[in-house]
Amino acid sequence: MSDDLITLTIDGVPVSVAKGTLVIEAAKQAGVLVPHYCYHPGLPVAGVCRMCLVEIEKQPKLAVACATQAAEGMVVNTQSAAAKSARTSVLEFLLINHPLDCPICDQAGECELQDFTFQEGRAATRYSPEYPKRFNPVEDFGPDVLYVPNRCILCTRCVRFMEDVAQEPVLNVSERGDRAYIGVHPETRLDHPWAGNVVDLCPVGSLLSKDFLHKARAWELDKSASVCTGCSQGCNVTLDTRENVVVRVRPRPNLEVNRYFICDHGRMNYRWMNRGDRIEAPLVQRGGELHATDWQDAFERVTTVLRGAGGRVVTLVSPRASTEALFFARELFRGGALDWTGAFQVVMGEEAPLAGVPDLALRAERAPNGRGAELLGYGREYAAALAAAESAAVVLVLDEPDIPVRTAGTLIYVGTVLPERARDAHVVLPIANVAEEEGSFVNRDGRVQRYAQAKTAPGMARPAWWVFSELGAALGQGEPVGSAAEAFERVAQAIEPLRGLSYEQLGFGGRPAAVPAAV
Amino acid sequence: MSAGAHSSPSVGPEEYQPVFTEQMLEQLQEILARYPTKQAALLPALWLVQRARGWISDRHMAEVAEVLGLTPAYVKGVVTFYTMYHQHPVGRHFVQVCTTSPCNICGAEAVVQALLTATGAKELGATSPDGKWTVIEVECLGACGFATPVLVDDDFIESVTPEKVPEIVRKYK
Amino acid sequence: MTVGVKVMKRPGAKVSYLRATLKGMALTFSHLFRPKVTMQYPEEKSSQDWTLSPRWRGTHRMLTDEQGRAKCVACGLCPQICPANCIKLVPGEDEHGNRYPLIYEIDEFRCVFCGYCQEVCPEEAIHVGVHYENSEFSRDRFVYDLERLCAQTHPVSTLWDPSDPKGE
Amino acid sequence: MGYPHKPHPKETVLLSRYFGEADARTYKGWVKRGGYAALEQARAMEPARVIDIVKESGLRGRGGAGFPTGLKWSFMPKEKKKPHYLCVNADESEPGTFKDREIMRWTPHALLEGTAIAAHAIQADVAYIYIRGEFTEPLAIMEKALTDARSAGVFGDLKIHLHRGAGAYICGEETALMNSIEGKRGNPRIKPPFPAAAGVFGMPTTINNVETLAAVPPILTKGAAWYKSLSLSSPKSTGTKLFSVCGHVQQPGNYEVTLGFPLKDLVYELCGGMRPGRTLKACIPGGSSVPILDRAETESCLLDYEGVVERGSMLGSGGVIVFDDSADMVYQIMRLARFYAHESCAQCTQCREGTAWTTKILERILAGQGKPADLDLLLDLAENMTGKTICVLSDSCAAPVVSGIKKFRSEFEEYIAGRRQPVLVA
Repeated sequence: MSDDLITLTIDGVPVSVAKGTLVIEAAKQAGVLVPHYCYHPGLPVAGVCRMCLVEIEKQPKLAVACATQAAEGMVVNTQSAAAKSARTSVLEFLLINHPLDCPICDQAGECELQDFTFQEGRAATRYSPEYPKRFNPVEDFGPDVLYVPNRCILCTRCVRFMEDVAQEPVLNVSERGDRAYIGVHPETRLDHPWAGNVVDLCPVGSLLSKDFLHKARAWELDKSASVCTGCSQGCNVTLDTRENVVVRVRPRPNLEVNRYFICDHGRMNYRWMNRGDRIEAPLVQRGGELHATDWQDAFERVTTVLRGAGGRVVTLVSPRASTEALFFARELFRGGALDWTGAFQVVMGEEAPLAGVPDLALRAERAPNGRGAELLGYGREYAAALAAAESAAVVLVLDEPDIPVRTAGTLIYVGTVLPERARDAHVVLPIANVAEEEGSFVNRDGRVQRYAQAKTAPGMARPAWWVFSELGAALGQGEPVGSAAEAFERVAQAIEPLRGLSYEQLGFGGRPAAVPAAV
Repeated sequence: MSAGAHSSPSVGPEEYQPVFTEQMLEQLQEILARYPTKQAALLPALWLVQRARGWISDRHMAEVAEVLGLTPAYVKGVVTFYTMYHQHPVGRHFVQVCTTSPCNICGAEAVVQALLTATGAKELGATSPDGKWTVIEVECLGACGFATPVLVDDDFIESVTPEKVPEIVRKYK
Repeated sequence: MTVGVKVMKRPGAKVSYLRATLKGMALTFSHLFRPKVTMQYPEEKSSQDWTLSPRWRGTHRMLTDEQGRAKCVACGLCPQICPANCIKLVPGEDEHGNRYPLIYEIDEFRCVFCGYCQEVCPEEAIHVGVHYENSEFSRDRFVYDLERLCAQTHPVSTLWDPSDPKGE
Repeated sequence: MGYPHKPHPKETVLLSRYFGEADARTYKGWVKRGGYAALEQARAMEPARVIDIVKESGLRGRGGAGFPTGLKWSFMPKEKKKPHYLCVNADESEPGTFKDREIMRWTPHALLEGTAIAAHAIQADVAYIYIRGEFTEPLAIMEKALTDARSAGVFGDLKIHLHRGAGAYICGEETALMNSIEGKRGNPRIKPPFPAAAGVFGMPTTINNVETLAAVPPILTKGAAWYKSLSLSSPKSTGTKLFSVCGHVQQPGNYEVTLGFPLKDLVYELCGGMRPGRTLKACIPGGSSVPILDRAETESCLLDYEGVVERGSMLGSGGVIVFDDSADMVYQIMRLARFYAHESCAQCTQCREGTAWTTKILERILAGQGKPADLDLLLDLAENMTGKTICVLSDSCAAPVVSGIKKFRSEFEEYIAGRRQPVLVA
C-alpha cells in the first residue's frame, strides 16, 4: 500500500483513502451517505449546516464529517445515538422555519430536506403552531432563477458557487440570526451564464428554475444520461423526460469534463428535441412531390442512385450528428472512383468560461461533434463544398435544415425536419435526434462520450447510423449494424485514434481518444 | 429588525452624488494603505459613507463596491450584517439605548420610554416628526456598570436615568 | 335394459284443490300484515334502518375554497398513487404565481374507488363521495373534469378506518 | 462608580492603577509613569525569550477562554516565511463586561505597549486593534494615543492600526474578528486551520484580548516570578484581573483583584453589597454566556479559572452580573436569550434557529401561556445547541437557560401555572 493512503473505519467498514480526504467523502467510499446540506464536492467547505455530525472515537465532541480530514486509524460512527440525535435536532431546527408546502414545491421528490427528514427526522415538530414562521416574499433573482426565501435553509451553496466558482459574487447572505436570507443587490441580477447551477445546487426548493417551474413532479421524470449539444465542450448531462417530452437538462457529474456544472445555454438547449414538425416517414419524389413510403422502397431508391453515381459526390453533415452516423455516411462513398467531399459547418457564438473551473467554458464553437467530424475526414471548407455541390452527381445532406444547397445532381436529404430547400430532394429519410438515439460524440479535447436514448423517435424515424449502415449493406458493403454498440465497434476498428476503445469501456464517463486536443 | 426590508429606498440616479470625491478618496487611500487587500477597507469605507450621508443606500453600496473592486451584493451582505450601518435614513440624532440584561435590571426600559416621550419619536426605530430623533434599543453597549448607557450619535452618555433624559434631549436640540 | 319408472297413483276425479288453494291464499294474505322491508327507491333513498356504509366510496368531488376555486394545488400525488391510473393532471400557474390544476380529470369508469387519492391529498381537496347514482346517457360523460368535480354537491366520505371503525 | 476612584484596600491595582488620571492618557504622562520601558526591554530580547517569560508568568487570556498566552504565542511559526499579524480583540461586547473599555479610556498606552511587545514576540509586522463600533470614546482616545506614540517613534517598524467594528457581538470571536478585519461578514470560521497557521489574510495570526496585552508590560518589568506570585488559590491562575461588576450592587464598576479572590468579598465589600433591604439572589460570574450561580454558590466561589468551574460556571471575561431578590430571573434569561438570537451570525443551524426558538418559548412563558412541557423542551433545545456549532455562541445562549431552569425552576413554573402576573403580551 502506498504511503499516501490511510485506513480508517466508518460504521465498521474499513476504507483506505488518500491523505487529506474528508470524512464525508471517505464515508461515501464505505457506502455510507452522511446526511448533509451545505457540503458539496464542487464547492469550498463551509461547515455551517451542522447536519453531517458524526461521532469519532476519542474525540470529545461530535465532528462535522464535511470539515474533518480522515486520519489513520480513525473510527467513525455515523449511526451512534449521539450523532443521530444531533442530526434529528438539526432537522427539527431547519423545519421550524421551513414551510411544509411540498405539494407545490418543485423540489418535492428530489429534496434533501424531505429525504433526510423521512430518514431520520422527528415525526412531529415541537415548534408551536402559534409561533409565526419566517416569511419573505418570493424574489426574482435573474433570467431563470426564482428565490423562495421561506424554504431557504441557508446552506449558502448558491452564495459559494457564485463567489468561488463563478467568481462573480452577486448573491450574499443578508441580515443575520433567524432573519437571514439570501440577498442580491437591487441593481444587479443573477444573470451570469452559469447561474443556473445554483438551482441544481440548492438542496431544497428555495432556488427554482423559472423554465421548469410547475412543469413536472420529480417522480414523474425519466432520466437518461446524455451529452450536451450546446457546444464543443461536451458537458455530461441528464435529460429528464416526462411522457416522452424532454422537460429539463441537468448536469451529470464528470470530473474530467464539467465537474458538477453546465452553463445556462446548455441547460436551455433542449426545446428543439421536442419539435412537433418532424419527418415521420421516408419520402420519395414522385410527380414533383414528396410522397411517404416505407424504408424498403426508400432504400431501393437511394441505392439505385448511388450505384449509378460517378464523379463528384458531396456530403454535407451536421456537427451535431453522432460519430457513428458520420462514419457510416462516409463509408457509403468509400472505394470506387468517386470524388468524395465531406464538409461541416460550425455555428459560432460567445465564449463564456466558468472562472473557478479550469478548462470549462461555454465554447464559441457550438458543435458537439465537430472534432468527431474532423477525425472522420470531414472538412471545414464549407463554402467550397457548397460550390462543389452545384455540379456534383450526388449530394447527401445530413440534418442541416438551414443550408443553402443547390445542385444539378441528385439530392438525398437525411434529417429530422424537412426544410423548404429539401422539397425537391430525390429521397428524404427521417432520422432520430440526439434525445431519441444512442451514439457518441468526440468533444474538443478528443474525449469520446456516449449518450443514451431519452425518448422515442416519432413515426418511422430511426437513428442515422442505422439508416446509413442499412444503405451500406444494401450496396454490398457488409452486414448492417443492429445497435449503437456494434456501430461504435465498427468505427473504432476503422479509425486510428479510436482504436481499442469499446462502447462498454466508454461507460457514461467517456474516454479520451488518442488525438491531440483542439487548440 | 424588519425581515422584509430587502431593498432600501434608493436615491434616483439623477440626484445621486458620489461620496468618494477628491477629499474622500484621499481618506480612502489612507485607509487602503493599512491593509494588504482592498476588501479589508470595506468597513472603514462604509463608515466614511455613513458619516458623509447619514445612512448607506443601495446606491452608496454600489459605489463603495466599485471603488473597492467588490460587487454591490457583497457589500450589501456586509452592511446588513453589522447593525450600526443604517440602511434607511435616520433622524439627525440617532439614539441607541442599551436594554440588555444588566441594564435592564437597572431600569433601562424606563429610560427608553422617557427618551421616546422626550424626543417625540413615539416608536422604537421611527423618526420623530421633526426629523430630529430616532431612538432604538440595542443589545449591550459595553458599559454595564454605568447603567443605563445611551449613545447619542457619537457621544457616549453613562448612567442615564429617566430623570436625566429631558436635559439630554434639550442639549441636542 | 329396461328403465324402472315410478308410476304415481293419482286420486282421480274426487280430489279437490280448494283446500290447498285456500292455504296458499292465507299465507299470501298474511303477508299483508307483516312489516314492510322493501325500501321505495327512488322515491325513498334512505331510512332509519338503512344508510350508506361508512366504508362507501362513490364518485369524486373536488372541494373548493371560499372563492369557489378548487383547493387542488396540482401536487401530483393522486395521479401517482392511483392504482387504476385514472387521474389526469396538468399543472399550471395562475396570475398570482400559485400552482393550480390546468387540467384535472378522473375517469370514473376506470376508477376502482380505493380512496387513495383522498387519503394522499395534502390539501384535502379531492374526496370520494357518499353518492351512488351515476347514470349518464353517454360513456364520455364519465370522465369528470375539474368543473364537474367542483360542481358536485353530494356529501363526501371521511374515509373509514378499520382500526378506528367509529371514526374517533 | 465614577473616576477618579480610590482603589479599595483589597484591590491589587496593576492595570487600573492610573484609571481616572487624565495625564496617563498622554504619551508624555505615560512615559513619566514608567511607560514604554518594558517595550524597550523586550526589544532587546530575542522574541523566544519574551514568549518564555510570558509563559513562565502563567498569564492566561483574559478574553474568556483563559488560554495560556505564552503558549498561544509559541504556536506562531518560529521561522518567518510569511507576514505575521497580531490582532487585538477590543470588541468587548459580552453583556456584563466593560473592563477593556476602561483600559482603553484611561491607559491607552498600556495597551499599545503590550501590543508592541506581543508583536515583537510573535514577529508580527502589523497589528490591528479591533475596537467595537459602539466604543466611540475609547476609539478617539486610542486614535490620539496611537498618533502620539507613533510620532514619538516607539513602534519602530511595527505598524499598528485601529479597526472600528460596526455592531456585531460575534466579532469578539477570534475568527469572526479576522473576517471582519478582512472586510467580510463577521462569521466565525471553521477550525482548523487555526489562526496561528492561517489567520487574518490567510497569514499566521495571534489574537489577544486587551486586558491580556495590557498585563504584559508589568510582567516584563517586574519579572515572571513576581507575576506568578500574584495568586491566592490555584497556581494555574496567576496575576490580577479586572472584574466588571454590574447589576444590583451599590457600587458597580471595575475592580482589580488578584486571581483567587473570593467572589463574596468582591460583591459585598468592594462593591458595597446589595441595595438596602435586598439580598443576593443570583450572580453570573463571567459575562452573560456562562452559567448562573445561585446565592450559595456565589458566596463560596473563588475568582480564578478553576474556582469558578468548581462552582459550575466559568470565569469567562470577568463580567460579574449581580441579581438581587427583586430580579425576575425568567425575564432576565429571556433578555439574554434575545440578545443571542439578535447576535447569531446565521451560519450554523442550531444557533440561527435555536436561539430564536428559545427566545420565543421564554417570551411565551412570560406571557403566561407557557406549557409544563416547555421547560423540558428548553432543556432539550439547549442540549442540542451545545457543542455542535462552529463557535460557542449557541452554547452561550444555552448556558444561562440550563442553569436558570435548574436553579430557579420554581419561577418558571409560577409563570406556567399562572401564579405570576404575565409581564409580556403574547
